[in-house]
Amino acid sequence: MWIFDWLNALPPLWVYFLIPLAPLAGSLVAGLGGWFLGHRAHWAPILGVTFAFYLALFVLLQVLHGRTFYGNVYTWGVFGSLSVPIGFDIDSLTAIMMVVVTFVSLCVHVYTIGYMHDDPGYARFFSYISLFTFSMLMLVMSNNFLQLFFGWEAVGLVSYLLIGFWFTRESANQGALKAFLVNRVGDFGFLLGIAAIYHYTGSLDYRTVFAEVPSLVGQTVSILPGHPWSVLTWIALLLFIGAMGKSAQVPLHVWLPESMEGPTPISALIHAATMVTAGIFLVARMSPIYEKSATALSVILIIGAITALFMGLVGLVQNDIKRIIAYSTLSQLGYMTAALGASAFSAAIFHLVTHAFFKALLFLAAGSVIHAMANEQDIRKMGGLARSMPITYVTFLIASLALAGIPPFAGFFSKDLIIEAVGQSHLADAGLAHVFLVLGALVTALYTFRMFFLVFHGQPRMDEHTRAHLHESPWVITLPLVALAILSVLTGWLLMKPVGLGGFLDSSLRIQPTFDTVGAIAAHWHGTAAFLWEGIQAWPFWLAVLGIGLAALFYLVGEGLPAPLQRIVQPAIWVLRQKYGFDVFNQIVLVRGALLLGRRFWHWGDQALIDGAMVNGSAQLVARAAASWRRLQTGYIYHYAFVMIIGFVLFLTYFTLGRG
Amino acid sequence: MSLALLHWSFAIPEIWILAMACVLLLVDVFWGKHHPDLSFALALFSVAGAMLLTWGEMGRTGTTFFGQLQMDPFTNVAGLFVELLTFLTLLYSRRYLQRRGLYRGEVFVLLLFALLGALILISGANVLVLYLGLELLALSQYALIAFQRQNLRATEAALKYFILGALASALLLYGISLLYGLTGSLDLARVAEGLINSGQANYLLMLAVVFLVAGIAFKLGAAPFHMWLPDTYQGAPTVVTIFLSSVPKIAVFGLFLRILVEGGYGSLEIWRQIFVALVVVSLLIGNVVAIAQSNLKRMLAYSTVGNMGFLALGIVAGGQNGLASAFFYAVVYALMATAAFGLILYLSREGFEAEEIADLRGLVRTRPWSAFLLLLIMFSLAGVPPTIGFYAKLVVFQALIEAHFLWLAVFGVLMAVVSAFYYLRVLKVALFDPPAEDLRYGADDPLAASTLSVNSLALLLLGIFPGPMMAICFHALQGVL
Amino acid sequence: MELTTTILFYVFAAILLGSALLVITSRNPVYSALYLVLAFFSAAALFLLLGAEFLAWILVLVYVGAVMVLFLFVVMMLDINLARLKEGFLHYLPLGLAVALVGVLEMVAILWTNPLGKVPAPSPLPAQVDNTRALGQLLYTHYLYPFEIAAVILLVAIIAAIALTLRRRPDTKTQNIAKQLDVRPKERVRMVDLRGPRP
Amino acid sequence: MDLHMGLLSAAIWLPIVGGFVVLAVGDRAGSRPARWLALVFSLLTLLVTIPLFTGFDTHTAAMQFVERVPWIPSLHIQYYLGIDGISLWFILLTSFLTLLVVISSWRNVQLRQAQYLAAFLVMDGLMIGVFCALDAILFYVFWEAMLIPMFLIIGVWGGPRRVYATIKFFLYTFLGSVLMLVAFLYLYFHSGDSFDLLTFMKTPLSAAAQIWIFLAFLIAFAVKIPMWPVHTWLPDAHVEAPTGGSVILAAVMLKMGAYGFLRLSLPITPDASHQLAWLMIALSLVAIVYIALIAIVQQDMKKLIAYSSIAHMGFVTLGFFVFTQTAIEGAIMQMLSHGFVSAAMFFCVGVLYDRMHTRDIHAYGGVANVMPIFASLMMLFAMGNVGLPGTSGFVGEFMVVLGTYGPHPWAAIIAATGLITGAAYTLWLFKRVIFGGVTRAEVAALSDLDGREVLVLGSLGVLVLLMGLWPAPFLEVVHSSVQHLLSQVSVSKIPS
Amino acid sequence: MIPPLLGQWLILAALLFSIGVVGIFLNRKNVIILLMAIEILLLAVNINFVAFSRYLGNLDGQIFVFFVLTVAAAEAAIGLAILVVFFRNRRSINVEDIDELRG
Repeated sequence: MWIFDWLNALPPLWVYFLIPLAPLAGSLVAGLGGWFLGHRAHWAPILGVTFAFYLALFVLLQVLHGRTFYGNVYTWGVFGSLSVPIGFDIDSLTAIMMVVVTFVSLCVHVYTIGYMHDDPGYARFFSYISLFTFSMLMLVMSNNFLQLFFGWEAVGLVSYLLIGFWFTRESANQGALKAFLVNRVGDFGFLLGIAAIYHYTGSLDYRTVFAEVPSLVGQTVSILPGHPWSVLTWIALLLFIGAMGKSAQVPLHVWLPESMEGPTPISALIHAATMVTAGIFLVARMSPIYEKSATALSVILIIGAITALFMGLVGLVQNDIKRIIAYSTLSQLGYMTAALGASAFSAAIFHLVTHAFFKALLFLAAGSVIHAMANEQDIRKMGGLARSMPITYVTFLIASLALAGIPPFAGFFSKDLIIEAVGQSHLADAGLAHVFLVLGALVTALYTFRMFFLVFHGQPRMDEHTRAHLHESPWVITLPLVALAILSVLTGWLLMKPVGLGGFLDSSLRIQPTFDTVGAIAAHWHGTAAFLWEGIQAWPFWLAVLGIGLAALFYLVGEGLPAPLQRIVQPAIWVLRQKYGFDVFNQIVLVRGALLLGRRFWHWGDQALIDGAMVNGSAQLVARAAASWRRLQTGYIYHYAFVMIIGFVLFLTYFTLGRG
Repeated sequence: MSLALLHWSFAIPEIWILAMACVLLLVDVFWGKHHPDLSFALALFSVAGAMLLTWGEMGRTGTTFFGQLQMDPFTNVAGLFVELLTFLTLLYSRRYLQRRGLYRGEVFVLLLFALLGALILISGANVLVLYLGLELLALSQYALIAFQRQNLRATEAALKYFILGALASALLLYGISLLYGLTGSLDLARVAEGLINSGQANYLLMLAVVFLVAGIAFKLGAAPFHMWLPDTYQGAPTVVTIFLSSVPKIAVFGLFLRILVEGGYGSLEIWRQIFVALVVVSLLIGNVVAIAQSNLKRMLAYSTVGNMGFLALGIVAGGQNGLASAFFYAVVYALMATAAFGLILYLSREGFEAEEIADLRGLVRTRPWSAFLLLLIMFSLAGVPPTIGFYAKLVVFQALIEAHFLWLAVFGVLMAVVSAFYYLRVLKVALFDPPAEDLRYGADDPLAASTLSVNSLALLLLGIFPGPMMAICFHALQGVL
Repeated sequence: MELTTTILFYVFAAILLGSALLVITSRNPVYSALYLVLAFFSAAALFLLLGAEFLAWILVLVYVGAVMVLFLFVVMMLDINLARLKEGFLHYLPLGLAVALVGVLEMVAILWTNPLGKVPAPSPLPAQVDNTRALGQLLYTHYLYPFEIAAVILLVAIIAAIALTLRRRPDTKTQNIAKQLDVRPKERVRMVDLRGPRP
Repeated sequence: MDLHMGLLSAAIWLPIVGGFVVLAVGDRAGSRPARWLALVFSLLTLLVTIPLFTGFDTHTAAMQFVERVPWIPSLHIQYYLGIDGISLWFILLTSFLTLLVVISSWRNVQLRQAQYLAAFLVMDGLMIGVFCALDAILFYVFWEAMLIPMFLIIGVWGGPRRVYATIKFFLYTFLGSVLMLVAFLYLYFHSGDSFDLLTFMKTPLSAAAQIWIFLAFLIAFAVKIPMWPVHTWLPDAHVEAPTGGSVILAAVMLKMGAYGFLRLSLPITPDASHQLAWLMIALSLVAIVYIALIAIVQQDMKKLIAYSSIAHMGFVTLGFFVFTQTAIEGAIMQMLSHGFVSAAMFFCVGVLYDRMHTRDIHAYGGVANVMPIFASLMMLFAMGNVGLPGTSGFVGEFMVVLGTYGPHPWAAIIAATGLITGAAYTLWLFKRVIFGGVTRAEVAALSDLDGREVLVLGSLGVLVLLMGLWPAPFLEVVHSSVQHLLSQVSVSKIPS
Repeated sequence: MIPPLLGQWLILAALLFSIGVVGIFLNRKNVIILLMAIEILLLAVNINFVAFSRYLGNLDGQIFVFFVLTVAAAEAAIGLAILVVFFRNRRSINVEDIDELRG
């Protein structure tokens, strides 16, 4: 295309280098110059991200033309025989991630102008989200584990900073801390995984590592004596722990709902569209490793399925609009993970892309609602907003439909593909997972439309003042909504074939023929329309419709219905409200346990035993000896003489008896 | 017979001291009352002259007075140090004595006689000479301690020291008598021969050695023969304590060297075992009990006991290096003790002896320079580099390990750590505590001040360049074995 | 002859030990001093048995004559409180005696079993030189140096004893002749102008 | 002659002489002259040490800039200096941090400032001396002499329990080091009457002797590092020390122990090192887990950071005793990074303490509202402490875990929990102090950093980032030396 | 009856010496008696010397005794002087009253 022509003149490395650097520059300008720029602080970040998006598109085109790249920028460090570079691996997977990231980021940047307009941390916010974009790009573009880990942690850091953006709020700080710590648990596994990879392959470079993988098949490691595990399973699981943390899979999911304490734009960008999908990206990127371990795949599959269903269920009982979306995100991430487990990497990436658009849309639309409601987030206090906020209403509806998997919206294609791929899987637990995922479709539709109806339909339940000020959001907010809505409609159609079925991604993935579920589907491929037709006839679709219907029944038509129903299933609701007790468990066992242990170690170990008994104890022993020996010195000459003589006689005795 | 007399020049320092003491006595009788400074100057002159004379004798070896006085490197080096330390004592003493009405010629005469006794001890080649030297030194000391005669503590200290000292002399003397009985001679060279000829150490020799070591240990102040030491150090006028803690240590080391090494090396295995016990007890008692003290002089006295333990470590190590290290330790300790007691003396005035540790409260605010010197002294005593105190311990431990007394070395270093505690406590009071309102230090004697400064700074400078002094001390012990 | 020597040895030895014991156990220091005199006499006798005539006489002259008189002098001079005696003496006695006993037994055992201890006959004395002369010859030649030192020790003792004990009491009346001779008329005679102020 | 001859001596003696000059100038005419003199001397020292880096030959493991003259001939003690890749960074670190300390105490120390600065200058020289001494006694002299200024710094300028803290510090470290002296003396006789460290390294030693020597060294270095269970002096010392004291203590003095392991324990007793590696690894892991848990529950900022230092040093010792190049280099990087990060953290606490005069975490909260620049800088250092990639803290931990995994997977697993606990205590601290609303009037009255503080913290911040983003130049220097070290450790010294 | 062996002389001296020592550490009465006990100690040593001198056949021992006597006299003089000075301060020469310095 003509707008990219001039780029062809640049060395490719420059182009790639510029992609992360552009948002970084924007971030630095906004961050360091924030005090000076004030409300003009958004220009630099937006320019940076726009440029990055533009370049990402260029790279995508290049990749479509088969021009991939693999190379290093500079040497980060050399230890031992290992040289760790900073470099880029540009292929189809990377390219599509780059485009998604930069595009959603751009939308959020624009949206933020309106959303955060009155916030004193305006410049700081822009600095953070640009920094996030930079980090995320570093993550996806990496060609080695170290850089991957760098990006991985950097996005975590920015996530931490943004969740705690309103740092005067206790809950925000708490959420930020929790997010960071839970992610650290994931990183713990990730780091060990990297260490294991380094140990077994002697390298951190993707290509070298992947080339070594076949030679590792059959090797075992005895982490517990007597229980040899396959090295690859071990590595794969360690890495997956990292993915679980970042992509919020059970049981490391607890941080994501609390991350909603951050401003809404970042909920859209980080906690829905991009960062949380890093785990999905990771596993897809590591497909050469995962494909060698059926055990690891099974674990992934079942964890994904559990997350998909059970987190969706929790969404049913939430009343905070953002939390509902957050639980839906968890659930959708579960779908993606399950797809990974079923070796349907392409399906997972496909869902990742569509989800990025419609979930970002959903969040941003929710943000628009919250904005209009003067920061009220409780859906029980909303209602009937459709009239005052038409654009938001429509875009929210589109997003909801996409989420619920109603054709022809984007979510339908990707989700259906996943469910079908899992159905095709021959892994041990694939049957159960399939059931979970299918049921998940019902749940998804139910909570989505419960929220939708409560917010936009029915009687307004907000107070008068708020109601009087209801208004549609300014164009900087609606514009991204519209853009994302268009994509939420179109991407399913457009990407189903190339991405969903893997044609485009094949070069980035390695799939064992025996696990190739998507391949099986592709074998019966009769075009997107046919897929659509089949989808309408299948269970998931009807369950989704049923879900919408139930939601309409409970919250639109018969508003008295839910209450008696709730009484019937009271225990179940209690369990859901408690979120299965993860938080309680963490709080009591892990947090309090650690604090208790720490105090015990401190008071008993350090203070009583080491300091008290050993250090001060020996000092006191000496002091006591000093005090009592001092009394020997009575001042009386005869005692002095006596001591001398005793000493003398002792020597004498020693020699007469000892040597006699 | 008269040929031997020709070498009387070996005794020039001793003769000079004796002559000058008599001159001083006469001068004091005639002009002492109105010109006490004259006596003081004369005393300084005498000691300085003795130092020059000793310096002039450097490198000469031989015997005189029918082999009863010997000149060897040790005689010269130890003599020089003893004279130097006496000189320092004199420099410290002036204002202190003036204030207490003790600024009289007799004090200086007695000091000179004590010095003479020390010199005789160092150079004696005959047990009789050694005994007389020891008594000369001891009697002068008794008198010096009691010289502040209105002071109950001083007289009590003198009395205790006297009685116990006499007991110790008697023990030593008994040992000497047995030694004489065993070898039939009082000359050290012949004693040594006799012991070697008597072959394996027998019980009588063992008995003799126990008596001898007990006497020597008493004079050194090694536990359990140390009981007099804290009381005496505390009670004696500070200027006398300076002398007590410095000169006799070197002189008694000389006594040890002459009797047990030159004379009784055949009994090495016996006295080494006794010294091991002395070391252990001294290190324990000295260093531990010092912790409980609140009186600085008394604490330093206990620290002396501990330090004698360290010194005895070198003796236990034995051999050329061990003895040399013990000698080095004695010299270094004498320098440190001189400085430590010198500081107390410097800060005292009439009616205020500055001898309680609490008297040093906040010294750094009122007297920063003194506090700095105190810092050097205490760290040197604790054996922390870069002060000379560290090297003293270093050489001792080195000799000890060379002689394969590893466990004793480990015990020694642990005790060094214990000792650091009470030295630090002094520093704590002086440096970290707020000054008390009511404290008024004397600290107005420029002579003592400069002496103290030189003395204390020497601890640091010698610590940075310990080579020469170490070489001298090691040279002194050459050829002793 | 030898029999006499032996008998005398035992007799004097017994007196010596007995009087020594009495020295340290007497209640009154004057008695102690006198017992000490007795002990010295017995020791002198023993010295004579060993042929050390000079030392025997010295012992009597110097000790009994001078030192013991000094002791008695001091004992008399100082006001001694005889009331506080033997308090806690018995309490302390057993341990002390036990230690002493152990020491004595060991020493005796060593001395008795030692080969040197069995030397029966003293070597013959040189017949022509008497003890005092022999000692004198040694003292002024070979032992010249110790002799000088001993002189110094005595000097120290003199100086010390005088310096320590001599005190000028303010309440005693003494003449200072030098001061009297040094006197100037001005110090004694004051000229007073008795004429009144001029009118 | 070599142009660089005498550089090391200059680096040692310049600050010491400077210290005494400052002491002599004193406070009588106000502290201004003393302050400027101290600045000039510390700056000069830094300038003197820079040629060490620029003139350093990274391709050899041999000692460079060697100076060697007899010092105490009768004991064969030499004034023998030289550096290799292992010591180079610490010399630079020392001189750099001393400069920062001088700058940072420009106004904050009211009491006897000249003496304060003098103590730091003297300390500077002595610490550099430790890092370049190649004679055992010289090493020991510098090692011990260091205690004196630190004793004074804590004792005179410290907090309310300073006396207890400083005496504890002194005795603890003194106790540790005297046994090292015994080991030196033992080695002296086994190496043919020499105190030359390089000779020690070549001296054959029996297995038992090695074990004993190793243990003697261990006590000395374990106390200094400090390792569990001889660490309890550190929290006390840190809490009571003035800011500069804490900085130097954490950033440089703790490194001495670790440096001792590299310079002495490993090469001199390779067989014992291997034999007792399990012990070292176990102690390191205890430090990482146990100490980190203790750090979490601290209420005193300095105490928390002090405990975190111990936990971080656990990574260092762990790295040494797995005997892989990656781990050892990682440990060195960790030492260096900890030098920056802990120094910065203590400076940060110092900034707060100067304003509020309390270190109690509860007394703060919402500092970010009033001190945004400070908050962002401290965030950077907190992240460094957490070991976030892109900061220096990451490099060492990452390399240590990587290097440990191969030989001891379980150790790596346990060590990696440090990732979680480290984040927990650091960020919880951060949250309670920096974040939140302003609830106290004292906090509301805080003023943000002044220029000097920005200079100090900013320069450290740059280093933290630089090392995190591009550690290659830092690593390059140590390669040859670590390789050489490993080759020494891998060869048995037990005479056959 | 056989003439006294050297050992008998030595044992006599040893016993005398022990009496002196016991006198010092068992005496709680009068300091003067301590001084006398010291004289006993020296006397015991003298007996040793003289006996050795006689049985070894050389006069060095007797010379030594001569000097010991000299020293003992000097000692007695100084000791008594100190005692007098002490008495003037304390108004007592009771051994148990000499306890100002202790600990």
